[in-house]
Parts: sequence; structure tokens; C-alpha cells
Amino acid sequence: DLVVPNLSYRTGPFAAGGIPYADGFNDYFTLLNERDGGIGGEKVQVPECETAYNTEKGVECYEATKGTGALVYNPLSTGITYQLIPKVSADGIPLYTPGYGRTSAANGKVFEWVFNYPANYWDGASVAVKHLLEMNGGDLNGKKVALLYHNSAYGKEPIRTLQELAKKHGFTLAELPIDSPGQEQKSQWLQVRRDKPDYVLFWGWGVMNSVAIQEAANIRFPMENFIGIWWSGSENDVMPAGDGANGYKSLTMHGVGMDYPVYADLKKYVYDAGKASGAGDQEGSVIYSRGMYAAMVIAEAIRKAQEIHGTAAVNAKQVRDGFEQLEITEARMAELGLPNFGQPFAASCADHGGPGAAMIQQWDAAAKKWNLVTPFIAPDDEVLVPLVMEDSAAFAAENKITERCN
Amino acid sequence: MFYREAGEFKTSYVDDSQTFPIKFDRMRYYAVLVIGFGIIPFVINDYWANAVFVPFLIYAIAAIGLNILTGYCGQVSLGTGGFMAVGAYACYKLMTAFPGMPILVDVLLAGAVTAGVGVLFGLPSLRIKGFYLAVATLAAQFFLVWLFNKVPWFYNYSASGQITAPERTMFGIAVTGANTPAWAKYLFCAVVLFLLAWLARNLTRGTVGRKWMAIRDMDIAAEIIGVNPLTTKLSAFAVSSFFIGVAGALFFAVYLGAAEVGEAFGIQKSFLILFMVIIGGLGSLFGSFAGAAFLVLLPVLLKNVLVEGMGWPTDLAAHVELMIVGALIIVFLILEPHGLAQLWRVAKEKLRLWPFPH
Amino acid sequence: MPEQLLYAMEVSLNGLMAGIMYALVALGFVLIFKASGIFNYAQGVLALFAALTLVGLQQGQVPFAHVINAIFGTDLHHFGWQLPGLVAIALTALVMVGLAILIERLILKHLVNQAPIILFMATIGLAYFLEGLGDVMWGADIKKLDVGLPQGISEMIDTFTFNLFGYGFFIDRLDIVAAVVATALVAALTAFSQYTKYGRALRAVADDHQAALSVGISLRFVWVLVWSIAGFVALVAGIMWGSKSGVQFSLSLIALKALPVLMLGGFTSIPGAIVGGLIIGMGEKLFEFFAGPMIGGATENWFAYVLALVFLVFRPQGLFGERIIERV
Amino acid sequence: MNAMNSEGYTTADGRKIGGVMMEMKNITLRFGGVKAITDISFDIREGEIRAIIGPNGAGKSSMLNVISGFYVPQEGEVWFHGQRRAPMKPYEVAQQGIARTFQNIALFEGMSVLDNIMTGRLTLMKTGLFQQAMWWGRAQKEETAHREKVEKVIDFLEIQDIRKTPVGRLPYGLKKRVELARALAAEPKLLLLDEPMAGMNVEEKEDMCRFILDVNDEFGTTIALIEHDMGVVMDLSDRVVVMDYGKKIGDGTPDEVRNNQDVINAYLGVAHD
Amino acid sequence: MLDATQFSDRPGETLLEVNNIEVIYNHVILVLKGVSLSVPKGGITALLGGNGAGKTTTLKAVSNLLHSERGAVTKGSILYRGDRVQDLNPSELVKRGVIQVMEGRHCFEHLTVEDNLLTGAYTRTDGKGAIAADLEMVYNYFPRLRERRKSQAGYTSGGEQQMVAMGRALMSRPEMILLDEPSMGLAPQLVEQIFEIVRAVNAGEGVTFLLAEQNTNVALRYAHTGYILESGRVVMEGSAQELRENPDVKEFYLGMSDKGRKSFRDVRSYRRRKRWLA
Ligand SMILES: Nc1ncnc2c1ncn2[C@@H]1O[C@H](COP(=O)(O)OP(=O)(O)OP(=O)(O)O)[C@@H](O)[C@H]1O
Ligand SMILES: Nc1ncnc2c1ncn2[C@@H]1O[C@H](COP(=O)(O)OP(=O)(O)OP(=O)(O)O)[C@@H](O)[C@H]1O
Ligand SMILES: [Mg+2]
Ligand SMILES: [Mg+2]
Repeated sequence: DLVVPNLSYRTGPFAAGGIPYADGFNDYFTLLNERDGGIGGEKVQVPECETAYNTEKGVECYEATKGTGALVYNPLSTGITYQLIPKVSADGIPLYTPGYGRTSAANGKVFEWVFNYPANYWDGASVAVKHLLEMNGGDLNGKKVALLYHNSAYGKEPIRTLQELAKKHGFTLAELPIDSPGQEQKSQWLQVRRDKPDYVLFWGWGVMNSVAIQEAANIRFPMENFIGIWWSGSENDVMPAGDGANGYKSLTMHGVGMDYPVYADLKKYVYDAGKASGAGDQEGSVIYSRGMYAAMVIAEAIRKAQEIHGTAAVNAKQVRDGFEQLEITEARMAELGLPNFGQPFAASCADHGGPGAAMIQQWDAAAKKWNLVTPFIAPDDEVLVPLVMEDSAAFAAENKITERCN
Repeated sequence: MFYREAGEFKTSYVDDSQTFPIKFDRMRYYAVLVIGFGIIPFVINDYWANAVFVPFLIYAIAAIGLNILTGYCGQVSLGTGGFMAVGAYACYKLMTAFPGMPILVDVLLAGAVTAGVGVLFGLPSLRIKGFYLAVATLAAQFFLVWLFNKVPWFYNYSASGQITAPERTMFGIAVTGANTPAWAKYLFCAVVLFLLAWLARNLTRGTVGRKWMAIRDMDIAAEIIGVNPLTTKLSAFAVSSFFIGVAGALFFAVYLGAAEVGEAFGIQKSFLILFMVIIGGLGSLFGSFAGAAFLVLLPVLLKNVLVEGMGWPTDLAAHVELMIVGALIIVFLILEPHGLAQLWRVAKEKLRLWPFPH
Repeated sequence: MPEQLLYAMEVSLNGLMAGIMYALVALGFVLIFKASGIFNYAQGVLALFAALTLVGLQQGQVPFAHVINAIFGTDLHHFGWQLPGLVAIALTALVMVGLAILIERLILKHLVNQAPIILFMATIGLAYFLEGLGDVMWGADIKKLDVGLPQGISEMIDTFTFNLFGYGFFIDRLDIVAAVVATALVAALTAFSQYTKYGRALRAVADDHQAALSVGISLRFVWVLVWSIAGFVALVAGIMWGSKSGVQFSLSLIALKALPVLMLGGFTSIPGAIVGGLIIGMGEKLFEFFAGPMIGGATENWFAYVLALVFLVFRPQGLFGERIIERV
Repeated sequence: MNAMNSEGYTTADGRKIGGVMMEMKNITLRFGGVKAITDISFDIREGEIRAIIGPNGAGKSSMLNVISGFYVPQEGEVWFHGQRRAPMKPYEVAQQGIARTFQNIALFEGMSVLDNIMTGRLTLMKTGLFQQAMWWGRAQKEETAHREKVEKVIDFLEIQDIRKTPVGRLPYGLKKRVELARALAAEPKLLLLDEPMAGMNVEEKEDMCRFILDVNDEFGTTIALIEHDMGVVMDLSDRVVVMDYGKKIGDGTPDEVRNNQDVINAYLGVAHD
Repeated sequence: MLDATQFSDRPGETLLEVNNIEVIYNHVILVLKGVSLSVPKGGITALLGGNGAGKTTTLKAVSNLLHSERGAVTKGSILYRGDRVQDLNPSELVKRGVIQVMEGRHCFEHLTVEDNLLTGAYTRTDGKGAIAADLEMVYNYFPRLRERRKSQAGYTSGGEQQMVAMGRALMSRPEMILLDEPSMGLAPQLVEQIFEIVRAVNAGEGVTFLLAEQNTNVALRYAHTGYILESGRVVMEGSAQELRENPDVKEFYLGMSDKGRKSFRDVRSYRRRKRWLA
């Protein structure tokens, strides 16, 4: 069998995000097993391991599962990702961190075993700014932008990028950290209310999201100028604020909602068969879709590996090759029942980061649903690439890694 | 009678003040050493090292440290996480600043630095007592975490504020970094623990230990019979912080390999280690080991039983796990308020009397 | 008036409000400490548990649905009723009383006359247990708590201050409600502990379990009473914080915001909890306002503690705490 | 020292009492409103057994606390060995060779009897933190040396059999004895005893008296003692101070005191045989 | 209400009966090895014995305060007014009129002296007036307390605390008081006073007393009957009169030798206590 451990967190402060993600991840593989008998005829096992978003438990889970011939890890935690990067590199197991983790891992020359396509935080930051540019006819000069962020590795990721972009586009950037968990954000929002930034960008996770949106509503901040990263854009985050949340925007790197053909199959083979993961009440939600998306990419990578190595029972090393040569086309996604769900991309030895495009979705409180308001927007690579190079070079130096692919 | 101390007469005060006056105990102790250093290193694998032994050894060090402060000197502290962070970041800075320096030296120096910081935050203990002090030490906890999170110098200006341990070797074998063999990790921690435990034992059995305990049991009386509270309390803070600092350094460099301060050394750490000390037994070195073992092993054990064994969904298992741990803590306290160590002592007394009830 | 000053005033006001929210949690600690010398680590979790139960009852959630479904393969979720807020609150209060009784029976009864640290430890065990139980009973997802409390900016104050200074202050209506409730609670509790013989009994128990027993004070009764009240206070805190940030795990962490308040006001003083709350709330917000920008923000957590620490150095028993008796 | 103090005197049973060791001059101690001690002066001479008696709440224990530096009097001076004592911390006082026992036993409940008594010698033990940590060598030598001394005390007070018991479990009377042992272990010049015989029956009191007397003439230790049992006080002490409501109402030999009318009214009630 | 004279008319009627109880601490330490007492109604019974004899333990066994010390009655029975009370919790026992004054004061140190006294009336239901009256009574017994009424008990002198403990017990209007070492740390005339009070309360209100006392000669002067405990066993019992006469008691508990009371100074020779049971 093919083993794809699911390092999930259904407990602890971030359970609300961890649950739907894990469900989506599991359900997709269940679908493959039920419908196609696995990948290339090989069944997929998805042993789940609870990390509670805690690095030590994460390590424990990794060690516990890696012996079982795990093919790839996807811990859904920037903290745990940093733990695992050295370990997977030593153990030779790919680490897939779509939309989170260590951004500079996009540089395959340094990070042989880590993949974070289709998009990462710096892409996200850049896309958000681009969206702002569009809203302002391409000119942000003299505008005020505030970054409200989870005071942790995750939240700090975009700062460098945004500072660069601020220089480039001439807007001023104010940084407002919020300590986890972030139930108390009075100070930050009073400051927003005083300084009246034109836009607020938001890197939050867990309860911090719903509180922020609530507070924004309280101070009557124009929601359409409040843009969250894709981890701050789930139903859980906007629901508690009720109508106040109407118009809130967030990034997303994939489609949302249930009007994709794949759901027909999911319903047939998984939900109705009573094989749904967890409480089975998360279908179609944003984070659920993301878990499913991650599963889809992993499945495709494995399929690719099988193709390359001509064997169904691929091992971790081979799956890495699969990831590195993976190409997801629009056509392929359509085949999979997910037309226009994500962006097409092709990885390479040097490029583990993908195009990094993302869409903007907006919350419709009345209809209680997210609407996509832009197509995929590509990030500003001319700013990002140097940053990635710089950071990965530093890592290479510290750990005496010699560049590959050349 | 299984367990005898009768028929053992001490002919000198030296024998009488040895660590394990009773032959039976001494034997068991040697047995543990043989297993710990002679057998485990050869059979251990990644999982057992990273999931059980290494964390156990490191927490044991931290627990001994806190036990010195709380169990022996009676100063309840909730700053442990913060002090571990000091150890970790000191170690990281030393490792990166002087790549040539032997890792053991890094670790011990990290401990020393922490000792300094510990003394600093120990000063209020002269006025503030009991739970007030406990809460006051949280100031240290939160401030330190904030500091290491905010000041880029501490994490060498890395983009996300994470610190990652570079590889360091001892006798040509890696003990930190990704390529460290399991047994090396284990052995390194085990040796450090052994040394520190020995130091702790020496300190607690002699003059210093008695001063600490005197302050713990009745600080006023202690002062009146000639114990200087200032130096005594601060020495406790220093020693305890040294241990905790070393633990922090190992925790980061050997166990995690990469760390983010808020995540790895948050307030939960402080509580966790305090639990270990109390469950194990305040004022007992053996207790520190027992407590650490209990809180490291139990969750892993439960998890394996519930998830692997009984195939429960992971979240349910996790919740139930919490409930069981909580319930067990309470049960133990009711059975024996003075911790596993005391439970053990009572058991021995019973054995000694066996088969007679009293 | 200069802008800065106005801002500072607004910040202070909101600080006071936040402080009251902290005080609501601190109150629970004080009650139990006053009545038994127990430092109740579980207070935060009690608040979470209360809030979870409240939402659960109100929404008609099936308790343990997840487990039941897992075991019997059923697909239960809701009873399908929707209780009015007050009814739900009343029911939850009852649940908390029941909980208090259980706690006394199963835990405290067996730990009479033990060292404070031991009892503290027991409450930690309790915290773990309740945390797990809450999740198993009601699930770990974020829940919206709505018992019809007003929320959002209060126009009245906004316009009023605007006409006054040309700058409208932001005050959250929820905070105003909290302030009113808190004041009422404090008044009631103070009266209770000052003017009833139970009040005296509580303090006696805190001083010396055995002596209290010997004069015929029933620890069982006192403890059930106190834990019930603490449970109710936790419920109130849970409601306020729950409607603010939704109900899920992190709610239990508000305990950490209450500790400096407790320390500053004094573990044994009910009014102290409020005053401490006000000082802490205002202090941390002002510090963040003035110093935050310079030193990089997110200072509130540690500053609250440092502030309390400073006070303690001058008054080791907190502002209103009982003098620590040092005698040989 | 001036001549008058240095004389000393000889007791009935022919013990030689030396010059003034400790002198309290016009001590006044207030606690908020409560006046615990009002302008009291008296002295304690080398080698004598000095009793302090008086009704409950008279200020006796407070007086001992003043001597051992725990209470700082608002007025008055403490002279020790002919010099005025600068205000000092209790532990400094202890290091000057003043040891004491307490009215409400103040033993270290968490430690064994042996350790408790060893704490008595803390002022005499010198090895530092690092030597302690290393143990072998100095620390161990010192430990055993002092242990021998302590064993002597243990034998002297006949508590060999409870050496290793935790003091928490001891009955009241034995605790008192252990506390005395702890004080003796410090080899004090001046020994302060606060109601050493409270809660003992006659026989135990007799033992206690024996210890006190032996300490006094074997080691020449000066003793100040508070006691409510008149029999004991009158038999043991060379001179007696009587306090009432914080004031001194009598001072002199047992016989003088016994027949002092104020003392009879305030304290003895009936004239004591 | 019966008084001392009545008592002497009809002895025998026992209020409290302790049958051959055994007490163990911490599951291992055996302290009472079969103690039996019977306390006559309206009488004053003294419990004598050296340190560690088990007096306190016996009293705590009766008042059910042992649990809080991790001790337990493992054998025998305790009957109060004929019904078994060892399973009641202490507060129920107090409601039935049995209250203990614990050894070593145990005041509520943060409460004022007056509050301390009032806690004694916790179980009473006969209204504020009655309680106020009794408070007055206690102050009359101990004028010293009236002076210190407003100060925290923790800051009062040893003897004052002893008075507080005594007064607190009286405040509960008990039927039976278990007194543990009432004279400890009290000035001589106050000791007499306390015992006078005991006698007065006993005669006046018919309160029964069981008192553990080291001060044997005072105790035997006021008690009607007495028991002598030695290392957890009753080794002698009888009327106060008989005990006073007994030569052993004379020597070991009253410190009398045939030629009157001897000076403490003379007792220099090492004397081994005589054991009744080897
Ligand atoms: N720390 C203190 N704070 C306030 N009052 C005190 C303090 N210490 C003693 N007092 C008061 O001072 C007076 C003398 O107390 P002290 O303990 O010296 O009496 P004592 O002579 O030892 O009486 P006893 O024989 O009962 O022990 C008492 O009234 C007591 O209440
Ligand atoms: N909590 C306890 N744990 C263990 N042993 C105890 C405990 N309390 C008392 N003991 C033991 O029980 C025995 C009797 O103690 P107890 O206090 O009843 O004696 P006592 O007659 O009251 O002595 P005293 O006159 O000194 O008060 C003592 O030997 C003591 O060591
Ligand atoms: Mg006194
Ligand atoms: Mg006793």
C-alpha cells in the first residue's frame, strides 16, 4: 500500500481549522480508494496522527509514522514544518507544504525534499498588494497599509516582502503584531481606528481570525478594504461576526463551494457510503477544499512517480521525483472533476514553489457564502525571487548545503 | 519480608550519609545504570529516542532543576519555560558565534547564562511569597518569550524568527543536527542528566540543601537560627536555572533541532514541568524522574493504546487522553499527596513490615 | 484638545473596559482562594466548559454526539430545539452546581488539610479532565454564542464625545454590559462574604481546615457553595468572552489574563479583583499605546505581569489582599 | 565595660556568675496601637540562668524576639558584650552565638530529626556551593565532622532512637526536645528558651530541667528562659524578670520576686510556696 | 440542667463510650492499641499520660478529626449517647453537641479575635441575641480577649490564642467539650481560672468534659475521674481521688516523693520512667 500520513490537529487552539482540512484530505483519498481502487491500483493508507498544532507532538507523529514507509508529510503547521525540514532531508522523505511553511523552500536548489507549490506566503503578500493596486488604478503612492499578524513564525513571514513592496509602490506599511491566541485585540483595532489605514492585510489563525473580523466590524472598518491571507478566510472566521463580516475579503489559491463534479463522486462513494472522515459536516467549506486540494496534488505526484519509475508501489525517494516533475494542467484538473479549481503549474528541479497565483474571495453574509471576485492574480516575482534566493542561500550556508540542479 | 534494612549497621557517618544506604536500593540503582548506559544505547531506534527517551531525559533535567527551587527551597516558579528559552537561545548564539566550540561547553555555558538570568528574576522572591511569587514568575515567562520573539539578534535575523541547530559533533559523531544517530542523542542527554543528577544529589544532601529546606519549611525560623534568606533563595534560583537552562539548550539543540520560542517554550512548558515535579514528589530527586517519566510516557502510551490499539478516531482519543491524564493526576494525589516518590516510600515501608499489617 | 490626549483617553477607557472583562475571570479565582486557600487553576477551563454547555443547550446539540456516532454509527447532531438565552443560562447554571457537587465529592473531600500546592495540583488535574470532557461532549469546533447581548460601537458615546471633543470615542456595547454585570456581581459577592455567617465560615476554612471542622463548619457544604458560585461566575465570564470571540478551546486561556489582575488586587479580595482589573487593563493598554510602537508591540501579555510585579514589590499581598501573617 | 558590670556574683549553690553579657536598655516595642513592651531594661550575665515571667500577653516572647533581632524596638538599645548592637538581621544575631527555641514549635516539618538538628550548625559550616556540588573532599569531611558534634547532642538529649523520623510525626513534647537540640547544636553563648516545658508532664519537665542545668554548667551557656511553671522557674533561675502589660514590675532573685507584692497581684495570684 | 451534686448522686450514666479502639496513621503507624473509655454524663474526665501516649489521637478519634490527618480508626467502636458516631463527619458531631478544643490553639489567624469566637456559634440557630449574650459571657471569662477583640488572632500571644480557642468552643453551647491541653502555655493563675471555668460550666450548664492534660496535679484536682494512657494503651483508671493517692502517679505524674514536692534542681540523677507493661 501507499502510506500518506495525515498529521492533523482536531484538538487544541486551532482545531477549528485543523478539522475541516483533515477531513478534506482524508475524504479525497477515500474517494480514490473507493472509486479507483487507489492510485495506479495501489490502495492508499492515510494513518492520521494528532499533533494539536504542537511541535513536540508533531515530531512524535513524524517518528511514529515514518517507519511505516510514509511517502510524504503535510503537517499544516509552519512550526512543525521547520522541525521537519532537517529531518525529512536526512531521512529522504518529501515534505509538501502548500500555502504555508518555509517560503524560501520554493528554491529546489537548496531544499531538495521540500515542496510548497502552488503558492506561499510571499506570493500571498504580493498578490494582495497587486489586488490593492488594481483597486487603485495601479497606484498606491501615499496609501497607508497596516499588516495585522499572528505574532509567530507564521505571521512574520510576509513582513520582509511587504516592506520591499512598500518601497517599490510607495505605500507606508504599519506592522501590528497580535499575540496568540488573540482574543484581546482592542489595542490593535483602536490603533487602526486612529491611524485610519486605507487597507488592512491580515495574517491570522485560529480564534484570532474571528475576533479580528468582529472588531473590524465593531469599529466599522470598511470590510472590502480588509484582506486576509488564505488561512484567514474560512466560514468559521466570518460566521461569528454575522452581518458585520459582509464584504470581508481573503485570498484563496483554489476554488470554493460544492459546484465541482468531484463532489458528485464524493457523495456517491464517500458521504453516502458513510465513509466520510470526522463528523462529515465540512464538505465544501474553504479549509475542507484546501485539504482536498493538497490531497489531490499529492495523489498526482504519486501517480507521476509511478509513471516515472514504472512501478505502482513507489517509495518516498521516487515520490520526490514525482513531486519535482509534477505538472498539473487545466485539462488534468477537469478530468479529476475539479475544473478551474486550482491554477495549472509545472514544478522543476529548481522550482518547488509554483507560480504562486491566488484569487480573491469575498464573503456574502446574507447568502452565507464566499464569492470569487477576481481570477488568479500572479505575484510580483521580480521582487520575490531575490528574497527567496537570499533566504535560502543563508540557510544553505548555515547548514553547508551545496546547490543542486546545475 | 521482601525488603530489608534490618541487619545493616552503619559503622561510620560516611556510610550513613551515602545516597542509597540500603543495599537493596543500591543494587537496583546499579542495575538501572547498567541498563541505561550499557543496553539501551545499543537497541534504541529513532522513534524510541525522539518520542520517549530523549524528551524524558531532558524533562528530567528540567524537573530536577525546578524541584530544587520549588521542592527544596519552596519557591513556586512558573517561569520554567522562559528560562528554558534562555538556555536554548544562549546555546544557539554560542553555537553560531563560535562554531569551533565543543557542544558540551555550549550547553553548560547556556546553563550558566540562564543561572544569571534566574538570579535576576529571583530577586523579587525576597519580598513576594507563595502563589504571589508563582504568578510573579510568569512575568519572567512572558517577558522572555516576547524578548526572544522581538529582538532579531537572538535568532540571527532569520526571516521567520525560527532558530535551527547547526550540526555539531562529539568524538566525530554528530550530536546535534539532522544526521544525529538516535543512540548519540540518547547517550549525550543521558550523560548530562547523570552528571547533573549527581550534582543535585550532592547539593541537596549537605549544607546548601538544608538551608534550602529550612527556608522552605519555615523561612522566619530559618532566618532566626542563622540562615541568610537572600543568599539562600538566590542560590536556589541560580542552581535551578542552571539545570533548566541546560535542559532548554538540549531541548532545542538535540531534541527539536529547530525551535520557535512561543511555540516550544511557552507557558504550557512551565506548567508541564511543574506538574512533573508535583506529581513526582516535591523535594525528591527520584520524584523528578518519576514525574518526568509519567508525563512523557503516559500520553504516548495512551495514544498508542487508544488509536493503534483500539482504533479510535484521533481526536476522540486525544480528548479522552486529556481526561485520563487529568483523572490519574487526581487519583494519585488522593492516594498520596506527596507524589509518586512518597507512594514508593510507603510501599517500601509496607514491604518491610510484610506480612504483618503494621 | 490635542489629538494624542484624546487618543490616550480613548485607550484608557477601553483599557478599563478590558480590565473589567479580566476581572470577571479573576473573581472566580478570588472566591475559591478566599474560601479554601485553593489556587484554582481550572477557573479558565470552567469558563470554557460553561460556555460550551450554554451553547450546546441553547442550540440543542446532542452531548457526546461524536462518540455516540463513532460507536453506534448513528448520525445524531441536534435535538432540533432552540432555547431562549435566559432558559439556557439557567440550565447551565444548574449544570455548574452539579459539577461543583461532583468536584467536592470526588476530589476536595479527599484532600482536606493538604498543602495548598497539592490542592493547586488537583485543580490542574481537574482542568485537564474538564478540557477533555468539554470537547468530547460538545465538539472542538468554534461555536457562535449569542444570548442577545448588544455588540459593536456604542453610537451614544461616539456622538456624545464627538460633539464634546470633535473625536468620537469607541466603546464596545458588550463591554458596557460586562461592566454593569461585573459591578453587580462584585456588590452581591462582597455583601455575601461580609454580612453572612457563611462569609465568616469561608474565611475560617481558608485559614485552617481542621479548626474549621472542629467548630462544626461543614467543609462539604462550604466547598459546594463556593464552587457553585465560582461556576456561575465562570459562566458569566464565559458568556462575555464567548460572545466576543466565539466559543472554543482558547477561551480557557483567558485565565492567563486574569492572573496579573488577581495578583495585583490580592488573592483574597473581591473588590480587589475589580480594581486590579481596572489598573491592569488601563496600564497595559496605555503602555501598548505609548511604548508599543517603539519596541515592536504585542507588549500587553508581559507588561500586565510586570506591572503587577511592581505593585507586589511594594505590597507583597496585593493591593487589598489580607496581610501575610509572619510570626514565630 | 564599666566596673560595676564586671563584678558578677556567686549563687546560693556556689556557681560563679560573670559580668553582663547582654543588656537591654529602655526597650519600647509597639505594634500599631498595641504596646507590647514599654521602656524595659534588664541585663543577663555570663553563665546565669535568667527567667522572664509574666501573665499572658505581657510581652515576654516579644522580648526574646527583640533580642534575636526579629522585632526591631521603636526605642531602646541592646548591648551585647559591652558594645551597643547596631540594628541587625536575625541571621546575623544568630551568627553572634545566640540560639533559641520558640513558643509555638518552629521545627522544619519536612526534614528528619537529624537534619533539623544539623541546621543548628549551619552558622558554623563553611564550605561553599561548588565544594558542596563536588561533595567528595571538603564538603564530606565537614559534614562528618559536624555530624559527630550533632550526635553528641543527640546522645545528650536521649533522642537517638528518633534520629531518622520526620519531625512532623513526633508528639508535642519530643518536638520541644528536638528544638532544644537544634539550639544546642549551634553551641550558643546565649540560649533563649520560650516556654520549653509547656505541655509536658512533671517527669518530662524534670528531664528538661536536667538538660537545661547540665547545659548551663557543662558548657557554661548563659540561658534566658520564659516559663509559666513557677516551680521550675523558682528552682532553676538565678534571677527573674517579671513583666506585666509590657512593663517591668519586678526583677531579682526568685525569693525577692516571690515575695514582691506587685508580682503576686499581677501574676502569681496566690503567694507561691 | 444538672449540677455537680446531682452528678455525684447518679454516676454511671455514660454519655460517651469508647470501646477498645485502634488508630493507624498513614496506613502504617499504629498509635492506639485498643483504648477504652467511658465518660459519665455531666462529669469531668481527665485523660493523662506522657508525650506521645496518644491523648490527642484519642480525642481526635472521638471528634472524627483523624481523617484530615490521614489517620483512621481501624478497630473498636465509639458510642455517643449509645449511638455509633465514628462515621459522622465532624460538623454533624458538633450539631449533636460534641466540640473539640484542639491542641496548640488552631485559631483562624486572619480573623479577628471576635470573629474567631463567632465562628464557634456557626452551628447555632437560636438567634443573634443568645449568641451576643454568650459572647459577653466569654469576654467575662477572659477579659484579656475583650481588649484584643479587634486584632487578628494571628497576632495575639500564645496564651491569648489559647483563650480564643477555649472561648470559641464555649460559644457553640456544647453538651460535651473535648479539651486538649487547655493549660498549655497559660500563666498559673489563668490555669486555675480556666479550670474554674471548666468546673463552673460543668456544674452550671451540665456540660460534660473530656480533657487531655499534662498538668496532672491541676487536672486531678478538678476532674471526677481519670484515665492514664501509656503508649497507646490505658494503663490505669479510676476516680480522681484514687489516682491522686496512687504512689506511682504521685511519683511520675505529680512529681511528689514521700517527702513532699522536691526541687527540680535536685532531679539530676538519670531516672528511668517505670513502665506498667514491659
Ligand atoms: N507581630 C505582632 N503584631 C501585633 N501584635 C503583636 C505581635 N506580636 C505580639 N503582639 C502583641 O503583643 C503582646 C505581647 O505578645 P507576646 O507574645 O510577647 O506575649 P507573651 O508574654 O509571650 O504571652 P504568652 O505567655 O501568652 O506567650 C500581645 O498582646 C500580642 O497580641
Ligand atoms: N499525623 C500523624 N502521623 C503519624 N504519626 C502521628 C501523627 N500524629 C501523631 N502521631 C503519633 O502518634 C503518637 C501519639 O501522638 P499524640 O499526639 O496522640 O500523643 P499525645 O499524648 O497527644 O502527646 P502530647 O502530650 O505531646 O500531645 C505519637 O507517637 C506520634 O508520633
Ligand atoms: Mg509567648
Ligand atoms: Mg497531644
